[in-house]
Amino acid sequence: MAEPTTDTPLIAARGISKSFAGVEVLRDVDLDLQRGEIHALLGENGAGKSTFAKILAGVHRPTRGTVALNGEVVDINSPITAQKLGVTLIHQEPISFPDLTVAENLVLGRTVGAPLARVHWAQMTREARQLMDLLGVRIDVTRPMRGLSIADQQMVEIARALASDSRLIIMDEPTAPLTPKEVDTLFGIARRLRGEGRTIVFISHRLEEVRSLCDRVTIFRDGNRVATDTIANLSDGDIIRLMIGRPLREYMKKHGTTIGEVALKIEHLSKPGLFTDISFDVRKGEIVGLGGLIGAGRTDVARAIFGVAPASSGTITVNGKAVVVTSPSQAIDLGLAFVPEDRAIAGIFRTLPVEQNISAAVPRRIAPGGIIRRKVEKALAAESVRRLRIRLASMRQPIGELSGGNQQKSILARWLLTDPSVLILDEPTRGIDIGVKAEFYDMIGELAASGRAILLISSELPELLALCDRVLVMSEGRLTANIARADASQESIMQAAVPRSTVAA
Amino acid sequence: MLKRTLLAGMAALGLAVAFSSGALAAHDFKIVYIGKNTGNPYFDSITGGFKDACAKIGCQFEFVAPATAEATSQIPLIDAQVQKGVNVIAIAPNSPDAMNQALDAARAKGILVLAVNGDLVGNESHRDANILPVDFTKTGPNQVELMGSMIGYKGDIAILSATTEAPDQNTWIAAMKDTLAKDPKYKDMKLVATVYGDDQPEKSTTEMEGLLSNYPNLVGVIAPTTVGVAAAAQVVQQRGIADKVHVTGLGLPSEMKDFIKDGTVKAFQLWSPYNEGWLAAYFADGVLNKTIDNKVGTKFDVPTLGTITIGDKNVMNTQAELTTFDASNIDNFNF
Amino acid sequence: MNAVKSILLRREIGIFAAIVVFCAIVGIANPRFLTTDNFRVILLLMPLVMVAAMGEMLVIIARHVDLSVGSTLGFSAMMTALMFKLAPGIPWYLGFGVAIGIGAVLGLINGAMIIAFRLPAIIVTLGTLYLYRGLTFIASDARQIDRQFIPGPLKAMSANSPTYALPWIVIIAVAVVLITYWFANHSRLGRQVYAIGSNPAAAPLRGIPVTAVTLAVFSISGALAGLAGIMYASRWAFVNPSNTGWGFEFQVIAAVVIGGVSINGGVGSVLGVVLGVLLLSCVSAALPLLGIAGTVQSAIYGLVIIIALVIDQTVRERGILALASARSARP
Amino acid sequence: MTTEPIAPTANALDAAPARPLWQVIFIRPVMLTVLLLILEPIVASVFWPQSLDLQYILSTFTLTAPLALMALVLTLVIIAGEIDLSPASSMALTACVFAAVQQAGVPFPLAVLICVVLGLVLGLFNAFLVVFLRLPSLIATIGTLTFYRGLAQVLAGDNSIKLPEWYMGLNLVTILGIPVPDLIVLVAAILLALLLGATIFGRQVFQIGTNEIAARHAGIRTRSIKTTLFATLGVVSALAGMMFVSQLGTVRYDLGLGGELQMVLMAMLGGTYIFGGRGSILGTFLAGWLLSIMTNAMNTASWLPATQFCLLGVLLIVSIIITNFIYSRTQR
Repeated sequence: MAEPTTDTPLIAARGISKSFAGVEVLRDVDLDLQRGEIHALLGENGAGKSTFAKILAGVHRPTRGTVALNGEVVDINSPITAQKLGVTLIHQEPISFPDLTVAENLVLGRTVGAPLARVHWAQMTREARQLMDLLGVRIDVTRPMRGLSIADQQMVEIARALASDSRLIIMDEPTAPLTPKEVDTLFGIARRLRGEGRTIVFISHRLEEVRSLCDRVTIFRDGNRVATDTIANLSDGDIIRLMIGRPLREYMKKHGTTIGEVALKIEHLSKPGLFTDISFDVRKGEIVGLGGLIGAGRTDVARAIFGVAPASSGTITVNGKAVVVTSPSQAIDLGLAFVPEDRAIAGIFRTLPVEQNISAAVPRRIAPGGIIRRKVEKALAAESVRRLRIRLASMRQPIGELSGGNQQKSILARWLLTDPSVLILDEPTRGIDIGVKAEFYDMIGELAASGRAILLISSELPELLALCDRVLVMSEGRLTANIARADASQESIMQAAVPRSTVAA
Repeated sequence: MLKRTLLAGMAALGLAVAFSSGALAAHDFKIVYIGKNTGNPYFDSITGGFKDACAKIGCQFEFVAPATAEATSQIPLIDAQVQKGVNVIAIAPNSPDAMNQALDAARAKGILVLAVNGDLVGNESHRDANILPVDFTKTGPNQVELMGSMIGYKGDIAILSATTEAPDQNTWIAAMKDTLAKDPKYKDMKLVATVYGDDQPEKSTTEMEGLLSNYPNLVGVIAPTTVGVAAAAQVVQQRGIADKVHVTGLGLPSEMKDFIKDGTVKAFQLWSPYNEGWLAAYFADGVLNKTIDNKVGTKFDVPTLGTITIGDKNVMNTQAELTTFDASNIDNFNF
Repeated sequence: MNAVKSILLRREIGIFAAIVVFCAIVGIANPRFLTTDNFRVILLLMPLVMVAAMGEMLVIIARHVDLSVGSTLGFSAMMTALMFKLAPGIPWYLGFGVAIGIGAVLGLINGAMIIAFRLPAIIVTLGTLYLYRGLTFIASDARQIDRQFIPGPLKAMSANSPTYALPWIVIIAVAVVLITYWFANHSRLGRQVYAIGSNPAAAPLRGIPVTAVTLAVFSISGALAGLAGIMYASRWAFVNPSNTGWGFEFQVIAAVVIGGVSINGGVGSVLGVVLGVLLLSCVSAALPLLGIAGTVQSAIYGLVIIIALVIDQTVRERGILALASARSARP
Repeated sequence: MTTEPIAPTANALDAAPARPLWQVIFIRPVMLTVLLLILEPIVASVFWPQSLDLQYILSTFTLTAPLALMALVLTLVIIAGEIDLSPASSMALTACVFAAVQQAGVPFPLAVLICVVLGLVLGLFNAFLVVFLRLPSLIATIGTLTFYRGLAQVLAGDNSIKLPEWYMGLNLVTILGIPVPDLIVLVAAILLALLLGATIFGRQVFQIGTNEIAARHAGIRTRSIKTTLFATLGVVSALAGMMFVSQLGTVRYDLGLGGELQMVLMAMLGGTYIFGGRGSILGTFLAGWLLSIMTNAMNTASWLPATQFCLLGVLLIVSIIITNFIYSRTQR
């Protein structure tokens, strides 16, 4: 390849567009990445930054547009090619091979070596140890990955990226599960790599991190690149405005609601390895937020309450009567509803008609005596579609053909049909576009206003701050804070979210 | 009640077809032989007999067989042949009874049904006649005598048979036991075990190995089944104990040649499967043309075989004796 | 320290214990079971299953399964035998090349269809189980190839006459085991097989050439089945279109699963599979000595497969819990 | 089928346009079977006209009927995202027991009861392995496939067990000229089609097969439904066995040996999606007839049975490929 001159950027992306299932998630993104810079990608969930990163790493291929490396247009058609070109991606959720040792996970997939080349265990282990020492992590590299904490898996992930001497390292929210100490080490290394003239793309939600580490920021919104500038030139206000288009509060108006008696009461709920001694309550008409870092155990608590994965000890009280929930069907009968975090996995029946997706949780209403009454079902579904303004071409088209936002609306519709008294929403606005988000916030408000108790799990601090009457915070499986709306702030929540064990350290 | 409707139906059909079959041109009839399963070398030579006979007689012959010897596997083939309107179905039954209904249906259509090599033991009423290679009552004694001659009428012997069910094998084994018990000539020969190799080479081999370890003083093994005798011979050959343990039984020359040549097996016996086919074809021709009255006691002549007598239960055999194969004559046979 | 390894180790010790206990019981019932004589019998029962099981092990570790090994064995054996019959002059050792080659091709076809159309291996190989069997019939015109067409030296390879310390086919099996051990534990490709089975979704993101590895694994499985095919010709000195390799896949899968190879992929060791094969061979060698009819054999195989599956599941679940609770050291 | 849009017609970002009606109707895997069902007679009429006699077709289908009966229920199991390879074996086992106990003098009604209960037990054991121990059903039922037939062999050895004379010949009883076994399959098909299409149970079977986790979250009792399906298949295998032995008048452990392939084949040919969530009873029903008719043709043509093996194997793979292809195209 031509000898790169210093002024040609390492990466020059031009007109990158990407659509999934006919839904466009990236639109004509142009972006230059210079050698030896740490470049932050900011934006709300679903703004397209992760998709862009994955395109650079060869995980996705762009629908349109080109990527030039050192001024040469390259086709990054697979992760293998990406590695050959010196591009490494640290995934948001660390991926690993649970049955293989940590050391193996570090070297696996290195593109060097013939298929029958010998694996030098001793040498491999030695190198692995060195890397771990470098990162200041104490992990026995000869143990299998299975059972490592998310944080440790993330560190292995980072170590892997360092081991492969890549020219471009993309870190997709690497710090989410890390302790401040680990974050410092990571940043130290990142700076050193920059010193070596390597380029780092850093994706994060935490502005302070971005400020302390990055040289330049690019902000995505709604699949578009809305701004690229040196960090110094942008105030936090600017950044947030750029991220969400308009200042948050505007449309997140809180409906004045009267808060009634306790609808859901949790006492000393525990499940070994996931969460311990969780106690809180949610009142009628109240929106209680549940914040924390990824892997803090928030979703596990929700799953336990709803009976998907029942807790091993502790009591649950619904509308005043103590219950033992062992299955979702039972939870539904008790008047609970749960909109799960991952729509595709736990929510929709992708290939089935929208109407069947909406009516899924109310068999008795659509099929008294076991025989399905098509008219009743149609009516219910049509009503929901109208009420939640679900936009579709036909009630009978597979829900998979709908946009993320409308899929999520359909799931919400499913639960509203059960007329729940307690509604648990797990990251309800993840990966849906900004306009629909606004609608969701309004709906959640209305639901509370109609006297339902709502438990809102969210990683988006602004969301929690704007919507919730109270914010609970979990960290490493424990409840670490219960903050009233008045005292809730991004800082107070983060403070509680960061693992205790390490604050001392 | 059910049965009655069935019978009535068959009677009607029977009449109808009786005429047509009566009206068919002298020797130009279709005969099909349904073997136990494909890939079974034994049937190649029976088929040979059918072919040659039909060539002489002028009838058309076809051989079909299912892929596996599973009990019901021959039924669709029978149905299909009936549907094609063959005149004679000769079959080596995979089960003594599973085919009854299909065969009845065939006979109701005026088709002549012959069991060739192996009979529908206990269900003789479902076929017109049974053609066997030899007089099976003699097989047992002949085998014992051959064994005796090899081991000097002295020592422990065992039997390695096919499946526990196989009707012919069982008649022979019974006869062997009987002979050993009654005839003083064999008083020093002791039958210590009878095992079954399911006509699977692997199983037969492990059973043979089992015999050898269980009965150290074993001097002879009779395997009245082609698969078994080959397996037994191979074990003896590989252990190099041919001088100590003598193997004989009913085998195919093509499979046993090597063992005879290297002395692993001194001699074994078999009838001529070829003649079975030959006889069956001529018998069928005779019956269809009313020259043979298919009744017990009827005598008729068949080229090269001489006079054949229809015995009890319409069973007949080629009137030949078992052939004994040894180094002197093995090369003259190619089946 | 290394929990998964130790679990597996415990697992292998378990199988070994099972073998010892079994042999002891049978030995008491019939002392002749413990003679060197009978040891040879067991030894000669193992090679074919052993060789094929090594291939099946890799396939299952990669979170697939190959039901067509029996038919692959049959087809390659038949083609080799046909070659010997039609071209008697041909050097006998060429048979190995032919059998292995044909096997590899059949395996490759399995892999190709699984990859190309993203089909579950079990259905594809269920189809080819019948397809390859059918081709065997057609190729041989449904005729058995008799022993006089099998070259003498080839037959001699499985002769266990006292003049041989160990029959050749046993030595071949041992060699295959050793090579497989090296391949699975010390070759790059081998480790990639484990990786794919351990987390198929992550494999491509890690730059593991999933397609190539999968094709390789199925080709190896096929090739080894082919090798087992010519070993069959050597052992039984005939090849029959319907008998040869019929139902063989159940023995092989049984051996592998008993050996502690996880059907959920990623876990499994050569040692375990070797013990699995040994256990099965002891069982089938014991039956005649105990005067038990051969008809119980398939029932025993089926039962053993189920038990092994259940153990595998429970052991793994307990193992994961143990690991999950054993959190790694943090500063 | 398609209702007029309720919401203002969606733009690209909200939802892809619905598929045109003709596609919904015609572009579906079962069409492969229909096509073959139309083609076969045409081809046969040229080469093997004898195979086209209606009486012959009806009477030979009685041999396929037991497998077809089980295949119909198997279809539900596959739609629910599982599979069961053991029914043919449990049919053999239950049938052997059925005959054995009657020979031992057990009165007929009791024998039927024993047989059905045994079938239920065998089905529940599969459910235990798959639903509660969470073993992959493909492998688990390969185990029970071997085990159940093995038990039959232990019970009956190589001997065939006779049934009472009067019990024989169900296939010779005809209603409107159609043999009873064929009618049984027809009726079963209609009932199951209704169950699958018109009841909430059928709906939930589809939902489980499409996305089990989502189904569980939606309060659908996935485990009990799957257990029901396996149990039903067990019972039906017992019934199929009783039907089959009435035609044979005798039973041996190898009854329906290798039938699992044909059953899976019927389901696949009928357009049931191997990964669950899609499929139809009609498809399996038609595929059953198609197989029977094709086998007839090949038998009357005296084709080497091996060629039939090849055809079955190829058909299986081809039908899956086509099914997968169509579904991957019609679902976005």
